[in-house]
Amino acid sequence: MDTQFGWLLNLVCFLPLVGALLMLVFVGRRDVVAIRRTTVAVAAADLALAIPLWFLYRPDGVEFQFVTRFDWIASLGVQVFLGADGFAVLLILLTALVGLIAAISSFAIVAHRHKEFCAFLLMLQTGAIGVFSSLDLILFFTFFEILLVPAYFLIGIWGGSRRLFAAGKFLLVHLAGSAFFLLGILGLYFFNADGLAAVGLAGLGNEPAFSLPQLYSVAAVIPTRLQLWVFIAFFLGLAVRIPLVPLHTWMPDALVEAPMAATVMLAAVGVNIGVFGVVRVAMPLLPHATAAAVGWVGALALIGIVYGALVAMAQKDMKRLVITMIVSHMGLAVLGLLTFQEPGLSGAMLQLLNHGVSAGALLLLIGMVEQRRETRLIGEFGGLARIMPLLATFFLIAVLSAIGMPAFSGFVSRFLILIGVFGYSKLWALTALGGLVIGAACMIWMYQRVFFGEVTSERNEVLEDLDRRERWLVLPLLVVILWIGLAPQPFLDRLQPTVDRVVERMNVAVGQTPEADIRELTVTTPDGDDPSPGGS
Amino acid sequence: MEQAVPILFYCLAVVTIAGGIGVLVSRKPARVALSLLVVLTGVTALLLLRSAVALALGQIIVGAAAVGLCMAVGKRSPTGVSSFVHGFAPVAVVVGLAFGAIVAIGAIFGVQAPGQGDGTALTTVNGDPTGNVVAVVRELFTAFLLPLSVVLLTLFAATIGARRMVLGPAEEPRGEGEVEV
Amino acid sequence: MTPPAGRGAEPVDFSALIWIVVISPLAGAGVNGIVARRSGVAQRTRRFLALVGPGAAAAAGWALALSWWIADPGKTVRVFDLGRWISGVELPTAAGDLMRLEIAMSCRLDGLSAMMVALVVTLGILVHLFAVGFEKQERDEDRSRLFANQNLLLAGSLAVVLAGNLPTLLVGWELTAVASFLLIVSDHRSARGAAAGTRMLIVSRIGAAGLLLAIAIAAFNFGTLELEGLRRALLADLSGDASGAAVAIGLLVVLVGVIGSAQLPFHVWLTESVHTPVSASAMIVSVATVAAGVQVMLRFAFVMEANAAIALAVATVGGATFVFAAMVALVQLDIRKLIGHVAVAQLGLALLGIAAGAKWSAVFLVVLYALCLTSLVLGSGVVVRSCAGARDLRRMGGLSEVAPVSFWSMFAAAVVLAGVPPLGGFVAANGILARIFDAGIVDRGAFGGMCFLLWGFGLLGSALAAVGLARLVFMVFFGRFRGDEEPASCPAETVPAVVFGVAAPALAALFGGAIVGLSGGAGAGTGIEWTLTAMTALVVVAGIGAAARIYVLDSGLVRAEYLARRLPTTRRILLAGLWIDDLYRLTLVRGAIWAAARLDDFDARVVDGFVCGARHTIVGISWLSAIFDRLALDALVRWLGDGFGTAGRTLQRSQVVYVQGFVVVMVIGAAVLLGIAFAANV
Amino acid sequence: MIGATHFLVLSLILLCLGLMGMMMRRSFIAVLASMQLAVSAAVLNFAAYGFRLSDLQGQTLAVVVLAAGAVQTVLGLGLAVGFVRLKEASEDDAAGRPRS
Amino acid sequence: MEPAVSIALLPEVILALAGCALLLVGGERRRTPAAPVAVLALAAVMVAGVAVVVTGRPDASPGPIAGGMLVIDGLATFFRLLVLTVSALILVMAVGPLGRGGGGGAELAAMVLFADLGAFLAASAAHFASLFVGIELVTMAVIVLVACAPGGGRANDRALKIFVPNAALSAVMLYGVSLVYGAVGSLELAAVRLHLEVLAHVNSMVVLGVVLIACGLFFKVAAVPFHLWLPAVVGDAPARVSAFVAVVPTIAGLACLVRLSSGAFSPVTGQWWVVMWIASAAAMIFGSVAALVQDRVKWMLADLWIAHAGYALMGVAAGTDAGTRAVLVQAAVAGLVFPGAFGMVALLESRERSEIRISDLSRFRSGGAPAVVGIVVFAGALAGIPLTAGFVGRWFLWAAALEAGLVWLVVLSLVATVVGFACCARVVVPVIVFDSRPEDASGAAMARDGWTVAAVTLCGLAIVVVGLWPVPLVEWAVGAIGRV
Repeated sequence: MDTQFGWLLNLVCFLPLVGALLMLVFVGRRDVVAIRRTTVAVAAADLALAIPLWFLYRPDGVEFQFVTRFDWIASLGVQVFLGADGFAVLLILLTALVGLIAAISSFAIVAHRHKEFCAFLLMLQTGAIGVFSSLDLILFFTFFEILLVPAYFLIGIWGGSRRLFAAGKFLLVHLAGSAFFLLGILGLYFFNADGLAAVGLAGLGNEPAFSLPQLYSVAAVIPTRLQLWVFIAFFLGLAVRIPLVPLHTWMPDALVEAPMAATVMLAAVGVNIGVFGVVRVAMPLLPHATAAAVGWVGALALIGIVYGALVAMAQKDMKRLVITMIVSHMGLAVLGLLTFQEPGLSGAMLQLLNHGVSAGALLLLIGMVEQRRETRLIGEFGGLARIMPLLATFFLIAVLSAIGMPAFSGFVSRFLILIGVFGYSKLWALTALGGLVIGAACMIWMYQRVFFGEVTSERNEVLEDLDRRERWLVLPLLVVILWIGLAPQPFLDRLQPTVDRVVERMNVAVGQTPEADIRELTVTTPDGDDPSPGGS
Repeated sequence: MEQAVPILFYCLAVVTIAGGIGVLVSRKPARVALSLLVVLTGVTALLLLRSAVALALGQIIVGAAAVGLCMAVGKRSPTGVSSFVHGFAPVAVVVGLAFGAIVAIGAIFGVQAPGQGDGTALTTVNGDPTGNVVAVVRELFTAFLLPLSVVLLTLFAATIGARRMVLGPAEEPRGEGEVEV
Repeated sequence: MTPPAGRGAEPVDFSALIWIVVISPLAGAGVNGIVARRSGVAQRTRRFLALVGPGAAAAAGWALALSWWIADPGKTVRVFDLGRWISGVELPTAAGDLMRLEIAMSCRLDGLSAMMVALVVTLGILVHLFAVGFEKQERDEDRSRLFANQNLLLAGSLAVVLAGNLPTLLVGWELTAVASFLLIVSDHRSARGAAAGTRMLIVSRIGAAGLLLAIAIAAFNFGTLELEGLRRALLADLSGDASGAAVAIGLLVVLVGVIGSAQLPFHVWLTESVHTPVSASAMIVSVATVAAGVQVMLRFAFVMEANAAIALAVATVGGATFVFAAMVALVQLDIRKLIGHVAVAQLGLALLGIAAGAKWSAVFLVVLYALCLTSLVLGSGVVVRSCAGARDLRRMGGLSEVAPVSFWSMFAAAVVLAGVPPLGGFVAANGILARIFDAGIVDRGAFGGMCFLLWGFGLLGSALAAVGLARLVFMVFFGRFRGDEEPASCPAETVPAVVFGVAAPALAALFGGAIVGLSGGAGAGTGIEWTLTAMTALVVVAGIGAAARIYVLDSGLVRAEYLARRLPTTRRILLAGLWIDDLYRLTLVRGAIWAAARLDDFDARVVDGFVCGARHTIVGISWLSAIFDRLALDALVRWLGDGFGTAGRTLQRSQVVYVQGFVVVMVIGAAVLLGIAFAANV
Repeated sequence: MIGATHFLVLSLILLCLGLMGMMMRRSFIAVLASMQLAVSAAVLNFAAYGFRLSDLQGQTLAVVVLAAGAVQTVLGLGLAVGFVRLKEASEDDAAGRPRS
Repeated sequence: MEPAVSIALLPEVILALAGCALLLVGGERRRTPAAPVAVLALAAVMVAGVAVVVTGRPDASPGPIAGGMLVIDGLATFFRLLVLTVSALILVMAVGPLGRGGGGGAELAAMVLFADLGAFLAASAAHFASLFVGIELVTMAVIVLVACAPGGGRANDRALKIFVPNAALSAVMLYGVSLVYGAVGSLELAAVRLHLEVLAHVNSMVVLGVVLIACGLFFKVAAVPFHLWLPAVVGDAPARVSAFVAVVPTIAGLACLVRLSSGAFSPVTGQWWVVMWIASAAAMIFGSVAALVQDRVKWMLADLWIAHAGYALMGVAAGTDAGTRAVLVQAAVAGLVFPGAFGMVALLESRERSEIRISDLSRFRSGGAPAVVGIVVFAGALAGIPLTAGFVGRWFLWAAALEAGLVWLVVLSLVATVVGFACCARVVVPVIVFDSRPEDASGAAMARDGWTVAAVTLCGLAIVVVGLWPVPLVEWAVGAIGRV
């Protein structure tokens, strides 16, 4: 455990929250300029603080870095335990970047209650960064949940016409999922508290019971049956967030109705949390169950890839189309994870970043169009490339990244995922490729209808191209897109420790049955059998 | 005497049950009160049969007071008319019988009460010859002092409360900026 | 993997040259796309900037090719790593070990790539020279974007040509595809161009997916992504018991080549791409297809040599496309579409040659193709401008006086390409046909009887192609002008740059082809071969003659119209391109949209229905319980009220729940709990 | 010999009668009487078991219980009179008064 | 035999004396200058609290006092302080209404004290006599409270809704006590436990007695189907009265259940467990589902309260020390959340308008950000969102139930929680505006009642603090049951 610069991670994590609270207290609600300045200052400071993490992180071991830990609820072994590996660092950076951009972009779209909006946006940022940097399951879960509150309000207060419905659906589906996630945590807790002794290992004593590194170290001896139960619980919680078909239906509603800044934040960062949870929690802790469930989960992911692309094709609303495509993108990421091999895993993790920047850029640009024209319907547009050439170019870059064109970020992850998946299953690879082609067709078709052809509506003739502020808003994302696309190695290096950890765990599961399994343990199985230190 | 106990028991039981049915079906409040009186009398006698003299005394006092109050109030009751045939009667009978049946199944056929007393110990508790009443009273004022005093306190409170209810519930204050609008 | 040989005593710094070759068009694209589009930049500067990239690339390309030819006597294959892209990712392979994915941007310099680089950069600079001069006349502000995209296409093509491993090939291929897409849609107003571009990009997704799959198979089954290593592995595999993996790779790369060279059934992207500015069209037709299609095929020609089935598949596709496209070209009335179909046809012939093993002839044909098509496409631009933008062949005629340079250039190009003996085109076509026929006679095992069919295809196609090309030249330049407005001599005709673009390639093809043809034609000896040669020559000449009879001698096109009237069905079928396009639209496109709409419904109704259904169910239960309360309450009150003798009195419908109802429910509850407790006791 | 079981049966009958009364009588006075019935049942039980066990606790508790019953009765009567007063205060019967 | 009078009874004595004094002082004059009433009652509660702390023995398993009637152990002290806290909060909220005079204020305050006294007895009962008497005193006091509360004729009506079912159920419970007495021959809880442990197998008389007693206590904690009185009374009464009526009897009942579960009836595992399981599941599901479409806020809170009681019963069903601890924590949490939530509702109530609908909550907007934050905090706590006390309470319950193997009960409670989330989301909606204009824009803003606001603020702060830093509460609960 490397505790160096732990304060920095803490600062990055909690600065937005503190900033939001201070702003709520000290800035007048009518002083819009001050509110905006404060928000941008906080978000920018957060980004500025997060950037050093990129350099300070040393990708030389599976140990977490920037660790801080102190007791929270000592009697339960719950700790405030923060730390990051490379994957988390990258996602934190993404969050900080997108957070800043979303904050700035919100100025143009929010018409009322600026203060609350900015505060919620900042809280959302803390929630996301908190999830990425929690090393304690309870802390993880807490951030996992707390994230929903600002999101709910962002959708519900500033959303579109069906915002209440969408916000409610969003909240309830997520909460239902996380209720099961909690069940899984409890299951693990009891194994950790009681089961270890039964397996013959020293009990925890006063050790923190929810510490992820500690749980990793005992993961191999968790009985398979318990693993399966816990996995099902975790899976339900995470599948909602990923979102996997058929639990995805909250997303088109919620994210379409949300105001654009919140959509960007949720689509670029929020949905990553599900897959992050799989990497951080589900796979390393429950290797056997994951290995056992590969078929089912993989099938869902595959269905998601094709299904998301096809459903997206039928959408008439640009935003909804892009958001529906997320199902496809995330399905691909999950598929990559399930290979348990380096290329697939690296690709899947990179896919999250790529998804974040490309979907973020796309949604931002759509937001800019919407702001000018007050509609997002594809049918309303046509020929925008001539009127807004810069927007068209930026949009094209984002589209090309989203469909996995080389030199753009999307390609790297797809490349790695497909290579990995192919080694795992030929059929999967073929199906996934088919889905990708459909998805690409869908995006290109959308681009064609919006940007090419005659300008059909007179109202489109007078649209102005991106102004300076908008240009600089989108540019950072495009730079990242190109950077990842052209030189992915720095990113892959930082992902390597995480990949190694998962591969190591999964090798245990795929390669051999764990010791505990052979002993036919029935420790703290959910049926409540008596704990019996299994013999033989 | 020993032979008389069963006869007495059965007679008293019949009387008590009859009184109970009377409470159940009487139309007029006065008759209800009278039926209750019959029941309480029967119960008192049965208590005496079980050597519970003090309890019987208490029953008499409380019962008399209760019946008296019932009659006193019942005369003024605006809703004194009752009817057996309508309303909840069938439901109540069925539910009551079902409840009784379940309790009976469990209790009557599974009764395994300990002890085999004959009541003598109760009349001369701990060798004290002062009898049941004294014993119970002593018990009441030693071990049961707290419950007793609390019950009496409750009685006091309930009386005041009942008086308040009779007077009518708390009057709303007259305006005076109760709610700042 | 860089072979250690020759590292130390490198006479020329190849890798620097390669860097320049690849980077300069990319830089050109960037400069044109970002800098030159700024409003303050002068037109002159823009034109200069347009030439920088291709110029540098041409210089470096030729330097590279020449130095490879001259300075390196060993003619060894050289591989250069231009930079790591991904490294250190460990991939389990089929063999059970771990392969470290070390993916670099790797360039491979050998005879093929050297020649192709030279060809591509030459065409690139020529087209750009033409474009700068030609577009100068138009004063369109948006040309910098066009130049940028053309530069991008050049870069992509060079990457494909130079690619030393599959990922680089994929990158180049995709870059070419994107650039082609951008070029096709470069007229934003044209809905047709937009549709064509979209279609092109989508089709290219299939190719990219195939290439990606090939990469995956190569990595997983053969543990290498280098072209050389893969070649060895595949050959070893295919020469023994061909494994499914090797055949799959073969089929996939062949698929990529077929898509890239616009063969049946993927030809539509090319024939629909002709609605772009001519320079863009020239880049696509003569550079993109050569790189993304033919070069891929040539790189993997060994697969076809080793596996007859794949070869046969490609040959069939090529032969069929040759005949088909040549036939369609016969009826096309749009000059640009006609040229597009001619291009597709010639590519078909080239593929037929590659598949049949006539590699040399095929390469020769491709070089000629690239040069001639450049000339034809660019020349057609001049012609169309002379006719004030009209592209209908029926409205042309007799333009040789108006546009003499174009006339002679296009005439030369057409002659070469149509296979007039003894020019290059004839030599190449003859070589290919002879090889096929040979194959049929010598080793029937490979193709079997199909050889003769393919040979027949080739012969027929040659005739048709000759007719088509002759028709093009005759209808445009011969006879009298049939349009309404008098044609004006296009100023571009005389601009030196344009001359370069139109005339230079044609001349190069003419003389180069002639030289090679005259010198190389002497190789044949046997009677059969002479017979075959004679037959080829005969059909070509006959075709040209027929075209001359229809179009030259009858400038009014009466005969052509008569033919069209006589064979209306045939004409309609050909004009519709055998309805292949419609077939796509009706099946794939409509099907996809239909499926998408159905799935969307499904998503909204069924999947979402479950989620919302759960919610509705709970809310419903909740309502029911509330309603039950109310109904039960009402019923109770009314029921009791009747018994109470208060019937007729208005009973308040408030939340006064009848208290005794509480007791009933509670006693029932107690009874139930008792019962359950007893049941648990048993 | 009369044992606890006999008393149990009797008390059970009384309890059931009391419960039935509370469930079905619409006269509030009858409800109060039924309540007394049910309390008596428990009192009988206490006495019978006390007799059998020779133990005073049951009886003593029963005395306390009687007092508690008295408390209930007092409250009940207070409520009843309150209703009467209400009735007198307004003849409008529809004011939400339960039909006791 | 222990001496019947002990210094440890000081809190009870204080409450009793203060109650009597209030009754006597306030009895006759209809227009009491009632500010002293509230002050006196509050002072009594405070002094009693001090006395509880001073006399309470935090050490585990002390001997019984007061003639074997009471045992002042950690559990008792915990519940006593909890009840006092709740009472104090509600009294603070009631300072305003009481201070405005009017008849009955003294009775109301006195009944609060008497109910506390009853809860004290019930929470520290070592004997069925004190248990029964204590819990009856709570109910009686609550009945009087409800009957005397403002609200005209409906007050009587509401009182009746508790009175009649209570008469039936307390008779049933008493009958159960008599059966247990007959079966084991003692009324002392410790002795009952010893006897039951000695019994070779649990006979059906014991089962009967236990289940009947459980039914009686279920009535107090409002477990389904014995809950019917609660929404009808709580939903209708003035909010401050509602808060007391909902919270205190339930806490007293829970204290009894915990005491019996971990003490006297611990040998009767199977039947006890089944009964608790069913009651818990029914209460959780019913409460949440019924609350979902409630449009009247107080009814909704009542339904949610039933659900919360159900959650707490989950801990009782677990039957372990962890379960007991969880019940304690949950009781404390609920005791903080609901008075606060009812206090918020009280701010909206007026004489003209006693029925608060969800759309009326939009009036909180007049209170500015603090009111909105308050609603969000309370809704979050009711829903059980992490970082609020609501989550802490449920977390321990889930943990305990899972540890005891009650997986399906936990799953049911998760379902209930999610449904509860929906309710709370509905509550937040009109406050967070979502642009819906309040129906009566001209109508009432929220009342500016400093005392109530203070109490509610206190509750809200406590909720957040407990949510962030539950350690003291948990430690206290752990200490209270002496083990773990």
